[in-house]
Amino acid sequence: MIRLVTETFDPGAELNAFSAGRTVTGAVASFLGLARGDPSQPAALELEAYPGFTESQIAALIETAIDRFGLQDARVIHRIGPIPPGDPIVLVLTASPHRREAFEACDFLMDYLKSRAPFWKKEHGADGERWVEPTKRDLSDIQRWDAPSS
Amino acid sequence: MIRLVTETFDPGAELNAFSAGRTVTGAVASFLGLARGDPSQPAALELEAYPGFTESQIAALIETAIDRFGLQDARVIHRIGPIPPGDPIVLVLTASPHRREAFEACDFLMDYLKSRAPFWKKEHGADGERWVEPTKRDLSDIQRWDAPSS
Amino acid sequence: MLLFGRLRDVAGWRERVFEPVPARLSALKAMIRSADPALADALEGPGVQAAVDKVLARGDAALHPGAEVAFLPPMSGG
Amino acid sequence: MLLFGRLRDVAGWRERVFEPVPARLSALKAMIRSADPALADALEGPGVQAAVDKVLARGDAALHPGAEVAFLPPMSGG
Repeated sequence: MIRLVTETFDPGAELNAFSAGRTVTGAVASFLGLARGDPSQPAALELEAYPGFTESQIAALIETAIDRFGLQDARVIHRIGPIPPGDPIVLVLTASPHRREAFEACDFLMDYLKSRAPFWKKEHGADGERWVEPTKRDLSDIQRWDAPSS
Repeated sequence: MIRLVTETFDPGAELNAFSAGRTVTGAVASFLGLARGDPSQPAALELEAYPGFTESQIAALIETAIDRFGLQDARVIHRIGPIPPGDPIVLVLTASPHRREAFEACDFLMDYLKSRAPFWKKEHGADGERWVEPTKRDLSDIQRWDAPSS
Repeated sequence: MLLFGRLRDVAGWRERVFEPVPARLSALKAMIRSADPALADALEGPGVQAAVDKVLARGDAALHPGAEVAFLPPMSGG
Repeated sequence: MLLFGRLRDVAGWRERVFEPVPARLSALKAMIRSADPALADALEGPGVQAAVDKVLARGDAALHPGAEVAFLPPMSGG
Protein backbone atom coordinates (compact mmCIF):
# COMPACT_ATOMS: atom_id res chain seq x y z
CA MET A 1 0.00 0.00 0.00
CA ILE A 2 1.25 3.45 -0.89
CA ARG A 3 -0.11 6.74 0.40
CA LEU A 4 0.99 10.24 -0.63
CA VAL A 5 0.17 12.91 1.94
CA THR A 6 0.35 16.70 1.73
CA GLU A 7 0.23 17.25 5.49
CA THR A 8 2.40 15.82 8.24
CA PHE A 9 1.65 12.27 9.39
CA ASP A 10 2.12 10.26 12.57
CA PRO A 11 4.82 7.58 12.07
CA GLY A 12 4.10 5.94 15.42
CA ALA A 13 0.40 5.55 14.67
CA GLU A 14 1.32 4.08 11.26
CA LEU A 15 3.76 1.61 12.86
CA ASN A 16 1.16 0.53 15.40
CA ALA A 17 -1.59 0.14 12.79
CA PHE A 18 0.76 -1.89 10.57
CA SER A 19 1.83 -4.15 13.46
CA ALA A 20 -1.57 -4.71 15.07
CA GLY A 21 -2.85 -8.27 15.30
CA ARG A 22 0.20 -9.85 13.66
CA THR A 23 0.50 -13.16 15.51
CA VAL A 24 2.35 -14.86 12.65
CA THR A 25 4.66 -12.04 11.57
CA GLY A 26 7.56 -11.93 13.96
CA ALA A 27 9.46 -9.11 12.27
CA VAL A 28 8.53 -5.53 11.36
CA ALA A 29 11.29 -3.30 10.02
CA SER A 30 10.79 0.37 9.40
CA PHE A 31 12.62 3.33 8.02
CA LEU A 32 11.63 6.89 8.78
CA GLY A 33 13.19 9.75 6.79
CA LEU A 34 13.09 13.14 8.49
CA ALA A 35 13.58 16.58 6.91
CA ARG A 36 16.94 17.97 7.90
CA GLY A 37 17.27 21.72 8.11
CA ASP A 38 17.39 24.91 10.09
CA PRO A 39 14.45 24.78 12.54
CA SER A 40 13.87 28.52 12.06
CA GLN A 41 13.03 28.03 8.38
CA PRO A 42 9.46 27.28 7.29
CA ALA A 43 10.51 24.53 4.88
CA ALA A 44 13.60 22.35 4.59
CA LEU A 45 12.60 20.98 1.23
CA GLU A 46 9.77 20.62 -1.22
CA LEU A 47 8.77 17.37 -2.90
CA GLU A 48 6.84 17.09 -6.10
CA ALA A 49 5.09 13.95 -7.33
CA TYR A 50 3.25 13.07 -10.53
CA PRO A 51 -0.19 12.18 -9.17
CA GLY A 52 -1.36 8.79 -10.37
CA PHE A 53 1.97 7.86 -11.93
CA THR A 54 3.93 8.13 -8.68
CA GLU A 55 1.50 5.92 -6.79
CA SER A 56 1.34 3.27 -9.52
CA GLN A 57 5.14 3.10 -9.79
CA ILE A 58 5.52 2.68 -6.03
CA ALA A 59 2.66 0.16 -5.85
CA ALA A 60 4.50 -1.94 -8.46
CA LEU A 61 7.73 -1.58 -6.48
CA ILE A 62 5.99 -2.77 -3.30
CA GLU A 63 4.71 -5.85 -5.18
CA THR A 64 8.26 -6.53 -6.37
CA ALA A 65 9.57 -6.31 -2.81
CA ILE A 66 6.82 -8.58 -1.45
CA ASP A 67 7.68 -11.23 -4.06
CA ARG A 68 11.45 -10.86 -3.89
CA PHE A 69 11.73 -11.01 -0.10
CA GLY A 70 8.68 -13.16 0.70
CA LEU A 71 7.08 -10.42 2.77
CA GLN A 72 3.69 -10.67 4.39
CA ASP A 73 3.06 -6.98 3.86
CA ALA A 74 4.70 -3.64 3.07
CA ARG A 75 3.58 -0.04 3.25
CA VAL A 76 4.97 3.30 2.11
CA ILE A 77 3.74 6.68 3.30
CA HIS A 78 5.39 9.61 1.49
CA ARG A 79 4.94 13.30 2.15
CA ILE A 80 4.77 15.72 -0.79
CA GLY A 81 4.78 19.53 -0.97
CA PRO A 82 6.79 21.84 1.31
CA ILE A 83 8.17 20.04 4.39
CA PRO A 84 9.32 21.81 7.57
CA PRO A 85 12.59 20.74 9.28
CA GLY A 86 12.15 17.73 11.57
CA ASP A 87 8.94 16.56 9.87
CA PRO A 88 8.63 12.99 8.55
CA ILE A 89 9.19 12.70 4.78
CA VAL A 90 8.87 8.99 4.23
CA LEU A 91 7.98 5.92 6.25
CA VAL A 92 8.59 2.41 4.89
CA LEU A 93 7.20 -0.58 6.80
CA THR A 94 7.85 -4.25 6.03
CA ALA A 95 6.53 -7.39 7.75
CA SER A 96 7.93 -10.89 7.44
CA PRO A 97 8.40 -14.00 9.54
CA HIS A 98 12.16 -13.41 9.87
CA ARG A 99 14.10 -10.26 10.53
CA ARG A 100 16.65 -10.57 7.71
CA GLU A 101 13.98 -10.36 4.98
CA ALA A 102 12.18 -7.51 6.73
CA PHE A 103 15.42 -5.49 6.96
CA GLU A 104 16.53 -6.20 3.41
CA ALA A 105 13.15 -5.36 1.91
CA CYS A 106 13.01 -2.08 3.83
CA ASP A 107 16.52 -1.20 2.66
CA PHE A 108 15.63 -2.15 -0.94
CA LEU A 109 12.46 -0.05 -0.91
CA MET A 110 14.31 2.99 0.43
CA ASP A 111 17.08 2.67 -2.16
CA TYR A 112 14.47 2.64 -4.92
CA LEU A 113 12.51 5.51 -3.43
CA LYS A 114 15.71 7.56 -3.24
CA SER A 115 16.74 7.15 -6.83
CA ARG A 116 14.01 5.66 -9.00
CA ALA A 117 10.63 6.70 -7.62
CA PRO A 118 8.91 9.63 -9.33
CA PHE A 119 9.65 12.43 -6.89
CA TRP A 120 11.48 15.66 -7.50
CA LYS A 121 13.08 17.30 -4.54
CA LYS A 122 13.98 20.95 -4.07
CA GLU A 123 16.13 21.82 -1.07
CA HIS A 124 15.77 25.18 0.62
CA GLY A 125 19.19 26.20 1.88
CA ALA A 126 20.74 29.38 3.25
CA ASP A 127 21.87 30.20 -0.30
CA GLY A 128 18.52 29.63 -2.01
CA GLU A 129 16.80 26.69 -3.58
CA ARG A 130 18.18 23.83 -5.63
CA TRP A 131 16.82 20.69 -7.23
CA VAL A 132 18.36 17.55 -5.75
CA GLU A 133 19.23 14.56 -7.90
CA PRO A 134 20.39 11.16 -6.63
CA THR A 135 23.88 11.25 -5.12
CA LYS A 136 26.69 8.93 -6.19
CA ARG A 137 26.01 7.02 -3.01
CA ASP A 138 22.31 6.69 -3.88
CA LEU A 139 23.26 5.35 -7.32
CA SER A 140 25.73 2.81 -5.90
CA ASP A 141 23.18 1.80 -3.24
CA ILE A 142 20.56 1.00 -5.83
CA GLN A 143 23.02 -0.97 -7.94
CA ARG A 144 23.44 -3.48 -5.10
CA TRP A 145 19.96 -4.78 -5.96
CA ASP A 146 20.51 -4.92 -9.71
CA ALA A 147 23.43 -7.36 -9.56
CA PRO A 148 22.41 -10.79 -10.86
CA SER A 149 22.10 -13.11 -7.91
CA SER A 150 23.32 -16.15 -9.86
CA MET B 1 19.43 3.75 26.28
CA ILE B 2 18.08 0.35 27.26
CA ARG B 3 14.81 -0.33 29.02
CA LEU B 4 13.50 -3.72 30.18
CA VAL B 5 9.74 -3.81 30.65
CA THR B 6 7.52 -6.44 32.22
CA GLU B 7 4.29 -5.13 30.67
CA THR B 8 3.45 -4.45 27.03
CA PHE B 9 4.74 -1.21 25.52
CA ASP B 10 3.68 1.13 22.71
CA PRO B 11 6.17 0.89 19.79
CA GLY B 12 4.58 3.82 17.96
CA ALA B 13 4.88 6.13 20.96
CA GLU B 14 8.52 5.03 21.36
CA LEU B 15 9.25 5.73 17.68
CA ASN B 16 7.65 9.17 17.90
CA ALA B 17 9.47 10.08 21.12
CA PHE B 18 12.78 8.94 19.62
CA SER B 19 12.22 10.92 16.39
CA ALA B 20 10.86 14.13 17.91
CA GLY B 21 12.80 17.32 17.27
CA ARG B 22 15.48 15.69 15.12
CA THR B 23 16.25 18.40 12.57
CA VAL B 24 19.76 17.10 11.89
CA THR B 25 19.09 13.37 11.88
CA GLY B 26 17.62 12.43 8.54
CA ALA B 27 17.37 8.70 9.13
CA VAL B 28 15.64 6.62 11.81
CA ALA B 29 15.61 2.86 11.34
CA SER B 30 13.66 0.56 13.59
CA PHE B 31 13.06 -3.08 14.15
CA LEU B 32 10.06 -4.43 16.03
CA GLY B 33 9.97 -8.08 17.05
CA LEU B 34 6.50 -9.49 17.71
CA ALA B 35 5.57 -12.66 19.59
CA ARG B 36 4.39 -15.29 17.16
CA GLY B 37 1.90 -17.83 18.38
CA ASP B 38 -1.63 -19.13 18.68
CA PRO B 39 -3.83 -16.13 19.61
CA SER B 40 -5.94 -18.36 21.87
CA GLN B 41 -2.96 -19.06 24.14
CA PRO B 42 -2.16 -16.73 27.06
CA ALA B 43 1.58 -16.67 26.32
CA ALA B 44 3.64 -17.38 23.22
CA LEU B 45 6.91 -17.27 25.08
CA GLU B 46 8.59 -16.25 28.28
CA LEU B 47 11.79 -14.25 28.51
CA GLU B 48 14.11 -14.17 31.46
CA ALA B 49 16.80 -11.55 32.06
CA TYR B 50 19.50 -11.16 34.70
CA PRO B 51 18.55 -7.80 36.21
CA GLY B 52 21.45 -5.37 36.27
CA PHE B 53 23.70 -7.58 34.15
CA THR B 54 21.36 -7.65 31.14
CA GLU B 55 21.00 -3.86 31.08
CA SER B 56 24.73 -3.22 31.45
CA GLN B 57 25.59 -5.66 28.65
CA ILE B 58 23.08 -4.05 26.30
CA ALA B 59 24.13 -0.53 27.28
CA ALA B 60 27.71 -1.46 26.32
CA LEU B 61 26.44 -2.93 23.05
CA ILE B 62 24.57 0.29 22.25
CA GLU B 63 27.76 2.28 22.87
CA THR B 64 29.61 -0.05 20.51
CA ALA B 65 26.96 0.48 17.81
CA ILE B 66 27.01 4.26 18.23
CA ASP B 67 30.80 4.31 17.79
CA ARG B 68 30.96 1.74 15.01
CA PHE B 69 28.23 3.26 12.83
CA GLY B 70 28.58 6.92 13.81
CA LEU B 71 25.03 7.05 15.14
CA GLN B 72 23.47 10.07 16.78
CA ASP B 73 21.42 7.89 19.08
CA ALA B 74 20.13 4.37 19.65
CA ARG B 75 17.52 2.87 21.93
CA VAL B 76 16.45 -0.66 22.88
CA ILE B 77 13.20 -1.55 24.63
CA HIS B 78 12.94 -5.23 25.54
CA ARG B 79 10.04 -7.04 27.11
CA ILE B 80 10.67 -9.71 29.75
CA GLY B 81 8.38 -12.23 31.44
CA PRO B 82 5.46 -14.05 29.76
CA ILE B 83 4.48 -12.49 26.42
CA PRO B 84 1.10 -13.03 24.70
CA PRO B 85 0.97 -13.71 20.93
CA GLY B 86 1.11 -10.54 18.83
CA ASP B 87 2.68 -8.44 21.60
CA PRO B 88 5.91 -6.51 20.99
CA ILE B 89 9.02 -8.27 22.34
CA VAL B 90 11.78 -5.92 21.29
CA LEU B 91 12.09 -2.52 19.63
CA VAL B 92 15.43 -1.24 18.37
CA LEU B 93 15.71 2.38 17.20
CA THR B 94 18.73 3.99 15.53
CA ALA B 95 19.26 7.56 14.33
CA SER B 96 21.93 8.78 11.96
CA PRO B 97 22.41 11.38 9.23
CA HIS B 98 22.31 8.71 6.48
CA ARG B 99 20.07 5.73 6.02
CA ARG B 100 22.77 3.11 5.38
CA GLU B 101 24.32 3.53 8.85
CA ALA B 102 20.91 3.59 10.53
CA PHE B 103 19.90 0.32 8.83
CA GLU B 104 23.20 -1.44 9.47
CA ALA B 105 23.31 -0.43 13.12
CA CYS B 106 19.74 -1.64 13.66
CA ASP B 107 20.56 -4.95 11.97
CA PHE B 108 23.77 -5.30 14.05
CA LEU B 109 21.95 -4.59 17.32
CA MET B 110 19.25 -7.16 16.53
CA ASP B 111 21.79 -9.84 15.62
CA TYR B 112 23.54 -9.29 18.95
CA LEU B 113 20.29 -9.24 20.91
CA LYS B 114 19.29 -12.53 19.29
CA SER B 115 22.41 -14.46 20.14
CA ARG B 116 24.62 -12.66 22.65
CA ALA B 117 22.44 -10.58 24.94
CA PRO B 118 21.62 -12.08 28.35
CA PHE B 119 18.10 -13.31 27.77
CA TRP B 120 16.75 -16.83 28.07
CA LYS B 121 13.68 -17.66 26.08
CA LYS B 122 11.14 -20.38 26.70
CA GLU B 123 8.62 -21.05 23.95
CA HIS B 124 5.14 -22.27 24.80
CA GLY B 125 4.02 -24.59 22.03
CA ALA B 126 1.16 -27.02 21.52
CA ASP B 127 3.47 -29.78 22.81
CA GLY B 128 4.66 -27.98 25.94
CA GLU B 129 7.50 -25.65 26.79
CA ARG B 130 11.07 -25.59 25.57
CA TRP B 131 14.10 -23.38 26.06
CA VAL B 132 15.20 -21.74 22.82
CA GLU B 133 18.86 -21.28 21.97
CA PRO B 134 20.26 -19.29 19.02
CA THR B 135 19.54 -20.96 15.66
CA LYS B 136 22.22 -21.71 13.08
CA ARG B 137 20.94 -18.71 11.19
CA ASP B 138 21.30 -16.50 14.27
CA LEU B 139 24.88 -17.71 14.71
CA SER B 140 25.78 -17.07 11.06
CA ASP B 141 24.06 -13.66 11.19
CA ILE B 142 26.15 -12.56 14.15
CA GLN B 143 29.37 -13.77 12.51
CA ARG B 144 28.90 -11.22 9.71
CA TRP B 145 29.86 -8.51 12.18
CA ASP B 146 32.86 -10.37 13.61
CA ALA B 147 34.73 -10.60 10.30
CA PRO B 148 37.76 -8.31 10.29
CA SER B 149 36.98 -5.34 8.07
CA SER B 150 40.59 -4.94 6.91
CA MET C 1 2.22 18.03 -21.72
CA LEU C 2 3.59 18.08 -18.18
CA LEU C 3 6.99 19.12 -16.89
CA PHE C 4 8.45 18.14 -13.53
CA GLY C 5 11.31 19.22 -11.31
CA ARG C 6 13.96 21.44 -12.85
CA LEU C 7 12.42 21.12 -16.34
CA ARG C 8 9.60 23.33 -15.08
CA ASP C 9 12.10 25.99 -14.04
CA VAL C 10 13.80 25.81 -17.45
CA ALA C 11 10.49 26.20 -19.32
CA GLY C 12 8.79 28.61 -16.95
CA TRP C 13 5.59 26.55 -17.08
CA ARG C 14 4.29 23.26 -15.74
CA GLU C 15 1.47 22.24 -18.07
CA ARG C 16 0.60 23.07 -21.67
CA VAL C 17 -1.85 21.66 -24.21
CA PHE C 18 -0.61 20.96 -27.75
CA GLU C 19 -3.35 20.87 -30.42
CA PRO C 20 -3.25 18.89 -32.57
CA VAL C 21 -1.18 16.26 -30.74
CA PRO C 22 1.87 15.27 -32.86
CA ALA C 23 1.89 11.65 -34.00
CA ARG C 24 5.07 10.67 -32.18
CA LEU C 25 7.23 11.76 -29.25
CA SER C 26 10.00 12.79 -31.68
CA ALA C 27 7.61 15.15 -33.48
CA LEU C 28 6.55 16.70 -30.16
CA LYS C 29 10.21 17.24 -29.26
CA ALA C 30 10.82 18.90 -32.66
CA MET C 31 7.94 21.30 -32.01
CA ILE C 32 9.42 22.10 -28.59
CA ARG C 33 12.85 22.70 -30.14
CA SER C 34 11.51 25.32 -32.52
CA ALA C 35 9.64 27.08 -29.70
CA ASP C 36 12.15 26.76 -26.83
CA PRO C 37 15.63 25.40 -27.65
CA ALA C 38 16.78 25.59 -24.02
CA LEU C 39 13.90 23.37 -22.93
CA ALA C 40 14.55 20.99 -25.84
CA ASP C 41 18.19 20.68 -24.71
CA ALA C 42 17.07 20.03 -21.13
CA LEU C 43 14.73 17.26 -22.34
CA GLU C 44 17.74 15.55 -23.95
CA GLY C 45 19.75 15.83 -20.70
CA PRO C 46 21.04 12.79 -18.81
CA GLY C 47 18.41 10.74 -17.05
CA VAL C 48 15.36 12.54 -18.44
CA GLN C 49 12.55 10.08 -19.16
CA ALA C 50 9.20 10.52 -20.87
CA ALA C 51 5.88 9.01 -19.81
CA VAL C 52 2.85 8.71 -22.09
CA ASP C 53 -0.48 8.33 -20.30
CA LYS C 54 1.40 7.65 -17.06
CA VAL C 55 3.45 4.79 -18.50
CA LEU C 56 7.19 5.20 -19.09
CA ALA C 57 7.86 5.50 -22.81
CA ARG C 58 10.65 3.49 -24.43
CA GLY C 59 12.00 4.92 -27.65
CA ASP C 60 9.91 7.06 -29.97
CA ALA C 61 6.43 6.31 -28.64
CA ALA C 62 3.30 6.96 -30.72
CA LEU C 63 0.91 9.59 -29.36
CA HIS C 64 -2.86 9.51 -29.72
CA PRO C 65 -5.18 12.54 -29.58
CA GLY C 66 -5.55 13.52 -25.93
CA ALA C 67 -2.37 11.69 -24.89
CA GLU C 68 -0.80 12.98 -21.65
CA VAL C 69 2.94 13.36 -22.16
CA ALA C 70 5.17 14.02 -19.16
CA PHE C 71 8.91 14.70 -19.06
CA LEU C 72 10.61 13.46 -15.91
CA PRO C 73 14.09 14.59 -14.87
CA PRO C 74 16.19 12.32 -12.62
CA MET C 75 14.10 11.34 -9.62
CA SER C 76 14.91 11.73 -5.97
CA GLY C 77 12.49 10.82 -3.26
CA GLY C 78 12.77 10.05 0.45
CA MET D 1 24.65 -18.38 43.22
CA LEU D 2 22.12 -17.81 40.44
CA LEU D 3 20.99 -20.12 37.65
CA PHE D 4 19.28 -19.00 34.43
CA GLY D 5 17.31 -20.60 31.61
CA ARG D 6 17.45 -24.35 31.35
CA LEU D 7 20.07 -24.64 34.13
CA ARG D 8 17.32 -23.72 36.58
CA ASP D 9 15.18 -26.58 35.29
CA VAL D 10 18.11 -29.02 35.65
CA ALA D 11 18.81 -27.92 39.24
CA GLY D 12 15.22 -27.34 40.36
CA TRP D 13 16.20 -24.04 41.96
CA ARG D 14 17.10 -20.53 40.89
CA GLU D 15 19.11 -19.04 43.73
CA ARG D 16 21.17 -20.54 46.54
CA VAL D 17 23.63 -19.14 49.09
CA PHE D 18 26.93 -20.97 49.63
CA GLU D 19 28.59 -20.29 52.97
CA PRO D 20 31.51 -19.98 53.15
CA VAL D 21 32.10 -18.87 49.54
CA PRO D 22 34.78 -21.07 47.91
CA ALA D 23 37.97 -19.26 46.92
CA ARG D 24 37.65 -19.89 43.19
CA LEU D 25 35.04 -20.76 40.56
CA SER D 26 36.62 -24.21 40.13
CA ALA D 27 36.13 -24.94 43.85
CA LEU D 28 32.49 -23.86 43.62
CA LYS D 29 31.99 -26.19 40.66
CA ALA D 30 33.58 -29.05 42.60
CA MET D 31 31.14 -28.47 45.46
CA ILE D 32 28.25 -28.51 42.98
CA ARG D 33 29.54 -31.75 41.44
CA SER D 34 29.48 -33.55 44.76
CA ALA D 35 25.95 -32.30 45.48
CA ASP D 36 24.35 -32.51 42.02
CA PRO D 37 26.35 -34.23 39.24
CA ALA D 38 23.65 -33.55 36.63
CA LEU D 39 23.82 -29.81 37.30
CA ALA D 40 27.63 -29.93 37.26
CA ASP D 41 27.50 -31.61 33.84
CA ALA D 42 25.06 -28.96 32.59
CA LEU D 43 27.40 -26.18 33.78
CA GLU D 44 30.15 -27.71 31.59
CA GLY D 45 27.79 -27.81 28.58
CA PRO D 46 28.50 -25.90 25.35
CA GLY D 47 28.09 -22.15 25.57
CA VAL D 48 27.57 -21.94 29.33
CA GLN D 49 29.28 -18.85 30.77
CA ALA D 50 29.80 -17.70 34.35
CA ALA D 51 29.49 -14.17 35.67
CA VAL D 52 30.97 -12.98 38.96
CA ASP D 53 29.37 -9.85 40.41
CA LYS D 54 27.63 -9.25 37.07
CA VAL D 55 30.84 -9.34 35.05
CA LEU D 56 31.56 -12.25 32.70
CA ALA D 57 34.27 -14.45 34.22
CA ARG D 58 37.17 -15.60 32.07
CA GLY D 59 38.90 -18.76 33.27
CA ASP D 60 38.98 -19.78 36.92
CA ALA D 61 37.96 -16.50 38.54
CA ALA D 62 38.68 -15.79 42.21
CA LEU D 63 35.63 -15.36 44.44
CA HIS D 64 35.39 -13.04 47.43
CA PRO D 65 33.02 -13.43 50.41
CA GLY D 66 29.58 -12.26 49.26
CA ALA D 67 30.42 -12.71 45.56
CA GLU D 68 27.38 -13.17 43.29
CA VAL D 69 28.06 -16.03 40.90
CA ALA D 70 25.68 -16.64 37.99
CA PHE D 71 25.71 -19.43 35.43
CA LEU D 72 24.38 -18.41 32.02
CA PRO D 73 23.37 -20.92 29.35
CA PRO D 74 23.44 -19.86 25.67
CA MET D 75 21.49 -16.62 25.33
CA SER D 76 18.60 -15.87 23.03
CA GLY D 77 16.77 -12.56 23.09
CA GLY D 78 14.51 -10.69 20.71
